[in-house]
Amino acid sequence: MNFELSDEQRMLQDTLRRMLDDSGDSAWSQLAEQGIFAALFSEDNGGLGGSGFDLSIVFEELGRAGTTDPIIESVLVCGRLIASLAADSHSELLGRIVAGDVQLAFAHSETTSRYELNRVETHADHHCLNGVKSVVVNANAAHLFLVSARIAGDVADSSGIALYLVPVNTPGITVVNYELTGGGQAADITFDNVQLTQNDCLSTDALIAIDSATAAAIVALCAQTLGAMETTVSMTCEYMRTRQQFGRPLATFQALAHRLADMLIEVEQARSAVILAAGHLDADAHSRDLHASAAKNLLGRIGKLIAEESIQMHGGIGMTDEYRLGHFAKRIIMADHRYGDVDFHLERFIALSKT
Amino acid sequence: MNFELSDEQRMLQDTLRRMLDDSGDSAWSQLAEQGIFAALFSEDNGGLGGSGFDLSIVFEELGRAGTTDPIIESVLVCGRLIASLAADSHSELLGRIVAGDVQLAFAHSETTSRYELNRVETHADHHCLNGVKSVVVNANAAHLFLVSARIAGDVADSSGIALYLVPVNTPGITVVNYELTGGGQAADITFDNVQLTQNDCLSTDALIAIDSATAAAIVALCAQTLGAMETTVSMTCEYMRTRQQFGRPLATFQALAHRLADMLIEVEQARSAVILAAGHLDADAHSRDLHASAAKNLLGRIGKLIAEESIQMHGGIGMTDEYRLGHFAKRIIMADHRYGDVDFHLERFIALSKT
Amino acid sequence: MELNYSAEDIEFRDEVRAFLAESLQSSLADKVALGLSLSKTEYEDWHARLQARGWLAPNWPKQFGGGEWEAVKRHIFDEECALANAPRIVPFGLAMLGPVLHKFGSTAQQNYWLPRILNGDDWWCQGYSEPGAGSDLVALNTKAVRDADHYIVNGQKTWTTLGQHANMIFCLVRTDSEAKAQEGISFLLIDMNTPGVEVRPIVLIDGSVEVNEIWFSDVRVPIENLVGEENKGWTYAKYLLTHERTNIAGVGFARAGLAAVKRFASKEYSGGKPLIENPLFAARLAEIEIDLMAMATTNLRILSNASGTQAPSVESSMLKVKGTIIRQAINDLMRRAAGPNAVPFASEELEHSQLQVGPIRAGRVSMQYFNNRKLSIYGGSNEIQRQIIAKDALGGGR
Amino acid sequence: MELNYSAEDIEFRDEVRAFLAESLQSSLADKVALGLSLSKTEYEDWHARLQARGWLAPNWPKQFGGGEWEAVKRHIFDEECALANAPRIVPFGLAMLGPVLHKFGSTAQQNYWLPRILNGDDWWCQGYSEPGAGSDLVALNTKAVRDADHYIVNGQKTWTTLGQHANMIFCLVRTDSEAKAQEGISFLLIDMNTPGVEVRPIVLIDGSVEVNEIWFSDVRVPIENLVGEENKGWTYAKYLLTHERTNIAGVGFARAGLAAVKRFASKEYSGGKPLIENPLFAARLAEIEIDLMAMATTNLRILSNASGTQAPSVESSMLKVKGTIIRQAINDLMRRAAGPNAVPFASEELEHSQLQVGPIRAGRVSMQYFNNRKLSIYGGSNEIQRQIIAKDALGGGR
Repeated sequence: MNFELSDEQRMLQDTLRRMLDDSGDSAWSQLAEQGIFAALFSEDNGGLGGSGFDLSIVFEELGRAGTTDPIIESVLVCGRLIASLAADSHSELLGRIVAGDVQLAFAHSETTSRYELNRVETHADHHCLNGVKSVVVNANAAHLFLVSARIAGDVADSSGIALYLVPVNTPGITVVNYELTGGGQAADITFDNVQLTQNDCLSTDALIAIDSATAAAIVALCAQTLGAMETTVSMTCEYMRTRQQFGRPLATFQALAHRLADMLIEVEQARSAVILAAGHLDADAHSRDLHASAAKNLLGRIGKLIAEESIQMHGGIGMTDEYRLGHFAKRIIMADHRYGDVDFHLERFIALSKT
Repeated sequence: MNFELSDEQRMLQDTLRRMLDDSGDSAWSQLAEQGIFAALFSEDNGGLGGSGFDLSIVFEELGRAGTTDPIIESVLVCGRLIASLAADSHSELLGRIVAGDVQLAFAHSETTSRYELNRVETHADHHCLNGVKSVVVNANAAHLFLVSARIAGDVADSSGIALYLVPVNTPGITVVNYELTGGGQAADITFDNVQLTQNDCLSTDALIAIDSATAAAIVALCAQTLGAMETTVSMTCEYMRTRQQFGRPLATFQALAHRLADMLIEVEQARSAVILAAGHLDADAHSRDLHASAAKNLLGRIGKLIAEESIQMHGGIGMTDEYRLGHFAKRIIMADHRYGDVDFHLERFIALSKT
Repeated sequence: MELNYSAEDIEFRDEVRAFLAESLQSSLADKVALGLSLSKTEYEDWHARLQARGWLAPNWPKQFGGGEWEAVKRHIFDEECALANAPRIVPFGLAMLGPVLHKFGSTAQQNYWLPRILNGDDWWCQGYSEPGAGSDLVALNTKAVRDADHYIVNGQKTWTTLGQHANMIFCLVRTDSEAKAQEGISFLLIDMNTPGVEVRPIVLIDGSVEVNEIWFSDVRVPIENLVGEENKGWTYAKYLLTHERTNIAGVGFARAGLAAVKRFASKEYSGGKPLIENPLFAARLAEIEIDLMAMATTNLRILSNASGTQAPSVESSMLKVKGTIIRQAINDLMRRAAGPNAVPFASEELEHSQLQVGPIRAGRVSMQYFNNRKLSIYGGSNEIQRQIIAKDALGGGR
Repeated sequence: MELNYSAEDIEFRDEVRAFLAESLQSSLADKVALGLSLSKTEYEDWHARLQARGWLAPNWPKQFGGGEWEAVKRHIFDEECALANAPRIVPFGLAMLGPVLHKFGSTAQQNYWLPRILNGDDWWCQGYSEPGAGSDLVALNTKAVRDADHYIVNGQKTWTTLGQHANMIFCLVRTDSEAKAQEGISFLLIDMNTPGVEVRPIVLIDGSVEVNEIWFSDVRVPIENLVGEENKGWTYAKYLLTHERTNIAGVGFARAGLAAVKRFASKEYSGGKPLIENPLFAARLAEIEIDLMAMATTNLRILSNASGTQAPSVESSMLKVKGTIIRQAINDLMRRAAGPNAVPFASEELEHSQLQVGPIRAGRVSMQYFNNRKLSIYGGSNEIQRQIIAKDALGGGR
């Protein structure tokens, strides 16, 4: 048993922390230039890492710095899907994703699918695509959409979900962009008789690959949220040390100090959950998903505590758009709404615990 | 709208508070002598009150004083069952119950029935009783058992539950007595071919009456728990004012003071829930049960907070048998295990909210 | 005890309902329900409708054009308005300054300012908080120095709600810097069109602009705009703070919010079933509903015991804490209910557009969640309220 | 990073399991699982078995007959013992006094007392707390006055766990009343058979007798029983308190408790289905399980970073708070699981009887729930721990 980072991992962490120290909300080009995306993929897939811990290191730092780039959706999820599904013909595309030269968007979720990965109404008959995808992150910047569509079975069946790789300017596609709470953009995308070919089809049964890529996304998002919580808590400590009320620093108010202690304890709990999920990312699907659900549930619960308490301890200033704290709080809370929330993952954890 | 007690009710409250001030754990004989039990029954049934508020006044005072007499089980529940089920022939018995001259025990729950009133395995064939009843409160002091037995239907059917009135020394009855946590006694009772007659049978379909008597028991138990919480919180305030730690009173430690504030807020919430349940005791069954479940759920949640926080603020002394606080804490927690706990009543509230 | 409304109460409630059905446009109610910002005109128009019905100033004494309603009647009115998603009555003139002028204003001030409030001639805002003061309201640095028949005001106020619409502000200013913290404060009425007054909006994390900073640079205020005595302003301020808390529990808002959650969760599906049937969601909802039932009764108990309009301090502190906890829990439940559709930033532009996209389905639930974090901060933070409650129970303890 | 045990660790774990399977009587394990009191003999016998295997003093230096185990090995041992429901190792001699004597004892003291601890010749108890002191350990009034080659001790100690079995007590006593609170304290070893020592049991609300009051009236203690220097006792006491916290997270106890809840809730029926399938119950259980998974990892992270046996203060404070919250939540869940069968007072007599009644089914779940309220009170209350954590993060703040 060993909780130390390897030398390479420590170097990755240091590099990122220094690099992100003075980046603004966006670090995409810096990350791409420095080849950081390679840490998210195994050597087989043109990367230099790809383990759960590589992911957690990268995304914890992104979260600490408050980066809002959609790296999870565009690089990690789409890259992993292509790596696991596409024939060799697409290895060049994967290389360009890892290099940051091409951007993708994963058009999977729909207005009524909520958090269920298997619920797909958009359908493809003879490669003709019809349907609406919702909250597709990074659609505005993407060159290609990776679109899921049902080719067989009922709306919630596990099998019969195909994946298509679709250039964004293909006729029949309408995109409505909007901003996301906490940063970034997404879109609702309508596919109206979009005619594709066999060549565009990456898979005719993609759910297992989607599950696996989503597990990686959960590890990444949890790590990113952990990073955001670290920043939030350290801002709160700093504020309590300096802010005077009734003639003395907030730090001297015991009721606040004890609540801060609970926050600090919970952040360590969150860190442990991220480590467990990262360490089981390459385990069998059952163990992987059990630990991913545990982490996502716990991070959702702790995130609510940290976001709400940090704002409360700051008072009004914590609610202003000008101050960084509120933006971190928004990202922490919004993370609960992606890839399954507290309740969704508690139920999945219960179901997985039975088997 | 009016939250004032009537003059009679205020007098009842004052009388009880004075009477119980120097009674020990048991006040049965005093209560009987002073005719207090009459407040639990309507004039039709030989009483002088019987409204939900009459009940809540009496049991709040009993709870404040820490009385452990099984008045809910012996007098209130059994008395109400007899009042609602028995023919005129039993009005003399009811009179003796109200006068405190005879004691009963309601032998209804079984080891596997949990909180479900309809789950009865004990059965009576041709008035011959077989089965085991569990945690029958006041069996040790009772002259008569009021026994539920299935005469038709499956184990969890609503209909087919009969009620028998059985002298405790009837052949075939074995009683194993034990103490209850928080005070009082109960027993497991085995009925082995206990032969009864048609005369002993109060009802052949008693569940509606049992539901109704249980609603009254819930109002009473919630009020009693409210009273116990009042005592607990006021002991905690007093302790915080006087107990010195690190050279100053506990009251000056802000972290504790704020937690006390939350306790005080919740006791007011509990009081409101008791008022609502008491005020709807004579409403239609749906409204009665909705408010009873709301109160029982809320009192269970608040009781846990009050019991645990009071002990914590007292420290070690709060855990000693010699000091009164722990006994109140036990009664508050144990109330959650009677007539349905927090989860049982939350589920019932949800079910009732749908209709 | 009698938990039900009297026949008279029910008659009044029906009157209010009838009035709302007739006078409240459904498009306006929809905006309120979605948590969209209302325009100045929309507020003013709603005030005018209430004034025409004689219901704009229920708490004011009759001599000043008010209704002198008892607490339960006021509660019925507030609750019905909230359930119907009526715009809130902007409180600064009606609920805050009004009572101060009734009690401490000169006859001239009463005769001039009070009718203007009822007629909507002035939009008032509140100049209490200052940067750096936070919960410690007494720590104020805005100075007013006497210069013949004027005060010269310099300083800065903040968190001034809807200050962007206001033409008048009532301010706490320091008129004696030598005096102890609570002394040396005066209560001034300042015309915001005076040279030297500058309003700067504060954008909140939900994107809303409802609070402002207000800067005063050598602003000349005529001495007849001093309310009561110089250096006695803290007395008037405390009186006002008590009045600010009359509808502090927010029962009506909570009920309206819970009803919205139920409607939404009946239509939203999770795992092929309505979300409202999901056991974990149903349990969260039921717990809050049970809390709210009790809190509404606590509120009525306290209101029916309170004499007149002044709410007792400890009880209103309890209502403030529990009321905000419940309302924030409802906002939290609503954002959960919306699931992934809570993430899009539902800008007002997007709301007003006719696009049928994710954000429209979920509405502004995340915005409302973040915006209502303010409930436990402003109007005396929940920590301040806990302090008041504990002190009452423990005596002199801090 | 490597989350799994090494091959060596697993081999050791299997050794421990084999030992427990062979040496731990199932009747004894059942008593531990039910939370019944063990007799003095049962503890002594278990100690002897461990000593025979060389596992009684894993943390002690080898020179004194210990194992000098690294933290992870110790954790494996503790966890396996807990999961098997082995009796706990009575800590007073082994985990508390031992380390103090190793570091501060004279050679004579080490040679005499340490082997007696390992051999079970003495049963030690701890004389720290005094009535009125509570969390403020320094506030102690027991006095020791030098009289030639003895100290004369007068005063009272309380909360002395298992003091009824002890023949020796290590005590903090005040040897200089003029000095500041933390100075003037000495660390004395007292033979409880000395005239003037009186032990009075304290009955707790669960009916258990595990703590005691100890009274000293003119008790004569030879000066060779002073550990270290006179008036330096607080230094040794603090050192001891750190060691008291090595297994502070109680992961093994929590895992054993959770397993018991699962077993029970699989057999208990609610509404015709196993309780464990009830969505609300399952949700409560799963949340605690997730908390525990994380806490166990936090524990291992901290242990594997800690050098040697000394736990770092802030981290162990975090483990204390979270560990007790989780264990108390498990006790709470267990009492809920038992439903109405949790109400009977399961006296030890009833447990030992063969009666198949309600109480036997549920065991002593309520007793354990109430008894374990102590977890957040003793060994430095959770409030004291929060103070330590906050101070570390905030600097000088109170």
